[in-house]
Amino acid sequence: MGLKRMLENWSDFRKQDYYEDEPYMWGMSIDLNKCIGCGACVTACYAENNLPTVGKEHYASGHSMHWMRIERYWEEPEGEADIDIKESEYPERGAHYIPMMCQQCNHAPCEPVCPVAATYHTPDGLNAQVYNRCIGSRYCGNNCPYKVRYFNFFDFNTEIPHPLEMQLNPDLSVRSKGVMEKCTFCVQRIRAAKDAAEDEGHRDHIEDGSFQTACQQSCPTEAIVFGNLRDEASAVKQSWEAHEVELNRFEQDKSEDIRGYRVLEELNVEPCVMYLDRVRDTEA
Amino acid sequence: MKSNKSGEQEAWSRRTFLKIMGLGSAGSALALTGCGDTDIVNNVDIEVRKEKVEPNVDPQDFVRPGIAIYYASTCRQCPAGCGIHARNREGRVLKLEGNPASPVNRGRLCPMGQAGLQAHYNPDRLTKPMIRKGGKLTEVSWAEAENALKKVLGRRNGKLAWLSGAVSGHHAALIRTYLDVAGSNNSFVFDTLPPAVGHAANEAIFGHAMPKYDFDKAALILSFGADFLGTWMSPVHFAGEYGRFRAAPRGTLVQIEPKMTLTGANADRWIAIRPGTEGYLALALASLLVEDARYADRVPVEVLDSIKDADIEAIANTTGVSVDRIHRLHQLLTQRSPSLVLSGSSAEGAEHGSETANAILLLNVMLGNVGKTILPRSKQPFPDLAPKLGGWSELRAFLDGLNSGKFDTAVVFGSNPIYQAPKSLGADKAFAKAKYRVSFSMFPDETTMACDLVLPIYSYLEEWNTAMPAYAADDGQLGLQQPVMNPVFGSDGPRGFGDLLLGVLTNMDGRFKKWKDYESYVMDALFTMRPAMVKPPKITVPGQTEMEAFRQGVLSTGFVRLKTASAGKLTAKVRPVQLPKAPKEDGGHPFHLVPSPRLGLWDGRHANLPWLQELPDQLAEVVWDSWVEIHPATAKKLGVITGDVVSVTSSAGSLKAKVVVFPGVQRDTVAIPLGQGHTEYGRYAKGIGVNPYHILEAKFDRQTGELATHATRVSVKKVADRGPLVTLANGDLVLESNTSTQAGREIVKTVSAKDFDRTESGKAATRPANKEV
Amino acid sequence: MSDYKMKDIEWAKINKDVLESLESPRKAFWIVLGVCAFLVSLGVAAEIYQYNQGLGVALMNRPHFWQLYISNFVFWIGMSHSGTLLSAILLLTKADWRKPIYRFAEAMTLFSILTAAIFPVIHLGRVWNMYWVLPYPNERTIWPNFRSPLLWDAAAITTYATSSALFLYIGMIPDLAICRDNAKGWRKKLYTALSMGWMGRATEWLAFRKTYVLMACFLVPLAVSVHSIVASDFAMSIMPDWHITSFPPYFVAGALYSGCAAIITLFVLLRYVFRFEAYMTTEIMDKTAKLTFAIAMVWNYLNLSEYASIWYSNDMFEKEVLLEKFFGPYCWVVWGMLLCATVAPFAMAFKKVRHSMWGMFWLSLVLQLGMWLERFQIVSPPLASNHEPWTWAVVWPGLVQLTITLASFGWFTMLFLIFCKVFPSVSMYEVKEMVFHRRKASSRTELEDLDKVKDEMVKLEEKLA
Amino acid sequence: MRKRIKHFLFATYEDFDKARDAIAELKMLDLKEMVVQNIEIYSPIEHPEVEEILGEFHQPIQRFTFFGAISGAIGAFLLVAAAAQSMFTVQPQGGKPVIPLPMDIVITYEGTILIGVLSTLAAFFIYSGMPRSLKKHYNEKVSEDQIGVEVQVLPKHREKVREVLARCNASEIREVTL
Repeated sequence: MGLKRMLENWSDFRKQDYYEDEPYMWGMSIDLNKCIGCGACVTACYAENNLPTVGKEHYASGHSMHWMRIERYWEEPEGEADIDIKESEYPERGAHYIPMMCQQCNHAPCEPVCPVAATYHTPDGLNAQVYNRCIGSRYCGNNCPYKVRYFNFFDFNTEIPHPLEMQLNPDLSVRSKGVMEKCTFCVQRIRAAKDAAEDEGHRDHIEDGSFQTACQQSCPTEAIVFGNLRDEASAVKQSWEAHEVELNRFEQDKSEDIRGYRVLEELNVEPCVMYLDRVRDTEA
Repeated sequence: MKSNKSGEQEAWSRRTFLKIMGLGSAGSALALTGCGDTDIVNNVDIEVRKEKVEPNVDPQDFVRPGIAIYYASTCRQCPAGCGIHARNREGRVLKLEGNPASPVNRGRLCPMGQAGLQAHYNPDRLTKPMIRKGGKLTEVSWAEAENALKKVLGRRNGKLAWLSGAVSGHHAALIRTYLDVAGSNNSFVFDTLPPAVGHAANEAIFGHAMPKYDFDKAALILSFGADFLGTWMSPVHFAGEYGRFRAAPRGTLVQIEPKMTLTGANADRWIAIRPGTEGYLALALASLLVEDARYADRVPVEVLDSIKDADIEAIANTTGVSVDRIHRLHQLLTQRSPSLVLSGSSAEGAEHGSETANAILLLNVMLGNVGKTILPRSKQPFPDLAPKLGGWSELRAFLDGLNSGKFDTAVVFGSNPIYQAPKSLGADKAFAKAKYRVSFSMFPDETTMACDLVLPIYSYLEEWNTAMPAYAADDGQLGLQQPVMNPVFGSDGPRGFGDLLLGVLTNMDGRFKKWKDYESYVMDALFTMRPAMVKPPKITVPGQTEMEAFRQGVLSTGFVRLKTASAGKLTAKVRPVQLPKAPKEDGGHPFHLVPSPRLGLWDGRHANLPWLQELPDQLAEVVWDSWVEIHPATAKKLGVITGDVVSVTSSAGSLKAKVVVFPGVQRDTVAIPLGQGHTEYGRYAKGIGVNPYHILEAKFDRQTGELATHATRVSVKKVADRGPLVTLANGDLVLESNTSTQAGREIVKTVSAKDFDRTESGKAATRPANKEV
Repeated sequence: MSDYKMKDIEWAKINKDVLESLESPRKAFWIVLGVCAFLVSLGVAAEIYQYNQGLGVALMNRPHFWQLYISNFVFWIGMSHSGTLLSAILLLTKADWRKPIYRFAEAMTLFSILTAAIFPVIHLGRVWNMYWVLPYPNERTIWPNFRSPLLWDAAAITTYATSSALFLYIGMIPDLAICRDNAKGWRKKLYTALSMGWMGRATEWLAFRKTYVLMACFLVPLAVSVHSIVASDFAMSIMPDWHITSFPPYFVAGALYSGCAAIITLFVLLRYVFRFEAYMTTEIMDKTAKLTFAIAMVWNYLNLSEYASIWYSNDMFEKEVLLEKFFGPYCWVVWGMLLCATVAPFAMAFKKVRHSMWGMFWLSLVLQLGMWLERFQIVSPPLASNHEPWTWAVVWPGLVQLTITLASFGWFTMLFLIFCKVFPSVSMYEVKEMVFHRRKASSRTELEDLDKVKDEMVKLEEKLA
Repeated sequence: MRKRIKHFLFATYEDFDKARDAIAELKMLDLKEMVVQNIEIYSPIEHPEVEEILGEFHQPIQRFTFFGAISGAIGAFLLVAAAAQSMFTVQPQGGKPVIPLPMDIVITYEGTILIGVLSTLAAFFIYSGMPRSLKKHYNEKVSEDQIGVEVQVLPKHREKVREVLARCNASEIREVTL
């Protein structure tokens, strides 16, 4: 039976992008011109996704569980057309903030290395993590170039003091020790939206903006745009197009001053999160 | 009230009644009707740690298993008063989201707002009333506590002093009503962060404490320490404004402050300045500007006289900002118009804070920003409901009263002076002098634990209320609060502050029986207010009473808009700049101390929320701790590296914390974040870090009497070698270099604003078009 | 040369000597065994603690998802290589000096695999679900993911462990028969069962020889594949300084290197503890040392060429890690490795060193330390400075990891000593063969010089085969 | 069926040459009188020359090895390829094809070796006649340093064969009837 299926669908199973014809491919666009690094998205993610707080000790040993982090760099990148910044003793151009979470790579390096296939690619382009299947080999964590996979080094969720546990979101599970977890693009919200769309009779189309991820929803400057990259009308698709970033490339064919880029794109992992350059007024 | 002594049945005069409801001096005619009693709160019992399977066939009201219901309410985590939608499932509130209809936050919510859930579900919440017996606070029954409450507060007492945190809406009205009934006029409001000095300066110049700012129109924002993205008045609102300000054509932000704030981190140009000298820089700019007649014409002569011919070089020396930079700033101000000049807490936190604010705001007048980016306010229809943000001067009055024996009973609600106030103010000693101390509090904070009667109260997610935003995006907005779930700790647990106070009032005056609880009081008031509202809800479903329809309408919106008279033209009244001579250096205490608040722990009130403790500081990236920020050059001179423990000593005290070598702080300045150093306040806050306010010297702004928060001088000495410092970037590689270099990775790329404006003008796609749920 | 006296040993004496080793070792045996047992119990306690608390107590973190458990795994797998691989290669090339030492070398292989196999178990976050990596049919048709190098590891190690255990066992059957014939009590029963009725019949011998050679043919490529697959755990990843093309041969060379060093260590240890002076001669040590030296040079070449190619490629990420390795916080590990594994083996260029038993013992320990450090520097420094500068962190292994590492050495030595106590650690029948052939050769060509004897033997053996 | 009674003579020699002589003589005897039914040599070490003495042994172990290895390869490849697509739903990963050939090579390789080794081992047991129990007349000296020669004879030839064996300096001769 398995053999028959294999032989019948051989060419299908041998092709690289198996989900080419699916109606959904979730993607994001984050405008670093607007991101102020406040951390609203981070806290929203804690609230939405049942992330445990680990406390000072565990945080110190690097066991924190924030799926989303805001990185803050000081250094001005090289080749910046800028003035008198080098000799200044202060970071006069402010900080460099970038929210970093799972980039939902289409060619995710974390996926093929899992010994039990606990992480795989869903038809709507998500890099899914099946908590129940995970045995905690942590290979995926090593192989993630963005280091956005978070491992439950302890049973954090059993230690939540009453009544804080009443806040836990029943739409998704809490994770036990020994399990890898990561940003899901709020898959529970995606599923709910899909179900709703299906109830309304359009299986292949969710109206753009009919739901948001928790981080996008809380972002005070609306720096985060999320949606379906296969939907030509979606804001995220338009943003990708406007900034000339194509999904299946490892080097974009565009001029440098068009702002779209993907972090570590050259590794050819095809991340689904596009960032827009931070902007500074060089005349100020 | 005082005139009505003739018995229960006697009706209040209409005027008095409106006053009680917080609707005094309302211009419009209001009709009085009874109140409805539709219970919109779901009635699900929450059995602790037990799963309850709900049959889908017969669900309880407003509960459909598996389906989330959203209740509109108002966030009370800071005075900004954002509208929220609380997501409720099976009787538990799970998530707070911004209310898209609210003009304050437009559907967005900051970390503190998100973390409101953890205040609500906090394991350290007080659940039982406590009475001090034999020197120790002991848990007692509600009956006993209510008796005690009746005894203490249920009588007329002119020596009663009431201290509350920033209040607005019907809490403010009810407190005022109570104090009227109790015959006390000792009402004080103290909140740490609202910029009282700035408000006073605004009031003086623009005629309103908080005129409306139009960021979108501004081509340039020059901010003297106004951390509008972080801790200034209404962070979510201003961040939203900032987002629009940054869209092409992109506005430019220049931030001038001694310690980089979140706003500074996002500035196009961040300029470090010695604390307390911002006024001189403003003066220098003004003096350069008035060389041009266009700007000089906008101010009266006596003001001109006070500013012209400033010595730019001397000012450059004083401020630490180079002459070149001052000229560049001047150029920028002349090139980009309209602009917006803001003054914030680091500029105002000096002994000459008011003068500084005056000098800064004067720039707006000169640049012609008034009426363009600074817009007038219309008159508030119900001043009793207006936000009262208070300040240090009120706290000082409260403490003075206690010290002098003028007050014998102290009531504290929503404020924590023993933690907040500098040791030099002697808050704990003054507080100890009161004969009897009562606290309405959710948490065992420092002040509460020093009281004799402690009454645990509802969280803002359990209680009915109204609130007015500290910075109103639209005039006349009144946020509504409703319980978004049944009380977490059940009927034996905490009680509503409004209910408790109304109970006391009912005992004092039988006519208050009219309202069986605070809910009916609030609803009655709102219903009464109906004619003053913009488009009050109408009956939509046949069979509905008007009250029901109204109630449903306003509660599902989460706020109401009151009719306001259209705002008049804004005319600025400028005063001459009178800055004192530049201060001398202090050899013994060579450094300026900046106590820096941040979006997260705020002034320390959120230190007990683990989400916020674990949210890294936006700049230093430290979690769960206090630290001292020192500039790299200074650190080199002092021989300290990140992680070393230093003692920071002022004339008022000393504290120890670990060093973070931090480039975003002025060289002669050390900054210590606010928020930690609690000695009480539950498991997540107690014993962590230090509170820099505790070592502030008792210096005050000369005009307003506000505490000069940035005027303290300190010395810094290394006391111990490097220990681990917990940061988001948890590694030694990062700490040792402390640059957090991108190592050539181009993780954050940057383009110039010129390129941005060229490539992105008119690109619709950059604007998200999200429809709200 | 002492070696050529070996022909004078009576066969009966061989039996007696070896069988005696099963009965009366030196006191040192019991002391070492006791220490090992203690270490193992410490390790068990550490693991129980880790199991109950969660992996966090091992102080790994993000980005250091892997640390000592994996480097130990690589170390022990590496150590396993020399035994079977050398035994098989030397068998196929008919180097008869292999005969007195191959048995314990193969045992070493088996036990280092058994030690190595513990580490993936300890390393897993949810050990209790470990069986999910097995491809067993189930009603949900959920299979393991064969794309993962970890699965290749599992397959390779299963094959390797099975094959080397069988290789060891098959080669031991004639000796088990000898034991059976001389034993009493429980040992008699054990050996009777294990020798399966071996009587030394011609049928058995011929089938035995054929099987043994065929298995050796499989084992050589298998051993090479196993360690190159372990190398793919790293080489197949995307991490800078893991993703290196030369890793598979580099790992194989390193494996042989540390394995040879381990053979030398155990050689001296057994020689002393079981009084095998007559069999484990200086001459054999000399040859083993020369072989080790040669392999050390291969490893060095591959190691240095890896550095060179990274430098030459000028890849930003990899170069960064390389510099960080040499000058970053982990630099003493790398320099220590270079000292122990690159510089120290040159001591073996001296005959004096090669012929000093205890000298070689300590040297071999130094080499092994070097190789252990090598495994640590493969795993940790690249994680410390990965693609994402924001996550750069230096983490040193915690107490739990160190205890379990120490326990693994105890566990290995304990298993090995117990094996030597129960099974003949020198192959009696093969030593007899060696004695037989040498005696025959020397009786024929009494007057010829030693080189000719050797040539003769080679020819003879070729003819025999 | 009536059990056939077998008679054996079991002689031990001090070295292989003596045993070889004894067998040569037995063979001479055999040619003339047809007395020897079966000869088996027992030795403590391997003597590859026995095939010259006793004739070729039919032991095609390598065939087992070959076919074992082939089936191992096919089996492993099928397992991997089938497992990749027989998840309850196909699980593409990392942008790679569902059945990625390069990765299967490794598993196929290991499968080849594993099954190859196991079938070789099975062949060993088949052709060596093991496992079995010890013969009654097995002399433990054989495992030490003696060479044993086992001859199956008809009872009537017993004495003659015994004489031959003894003539070649047998250190001990045992007679066994089964």
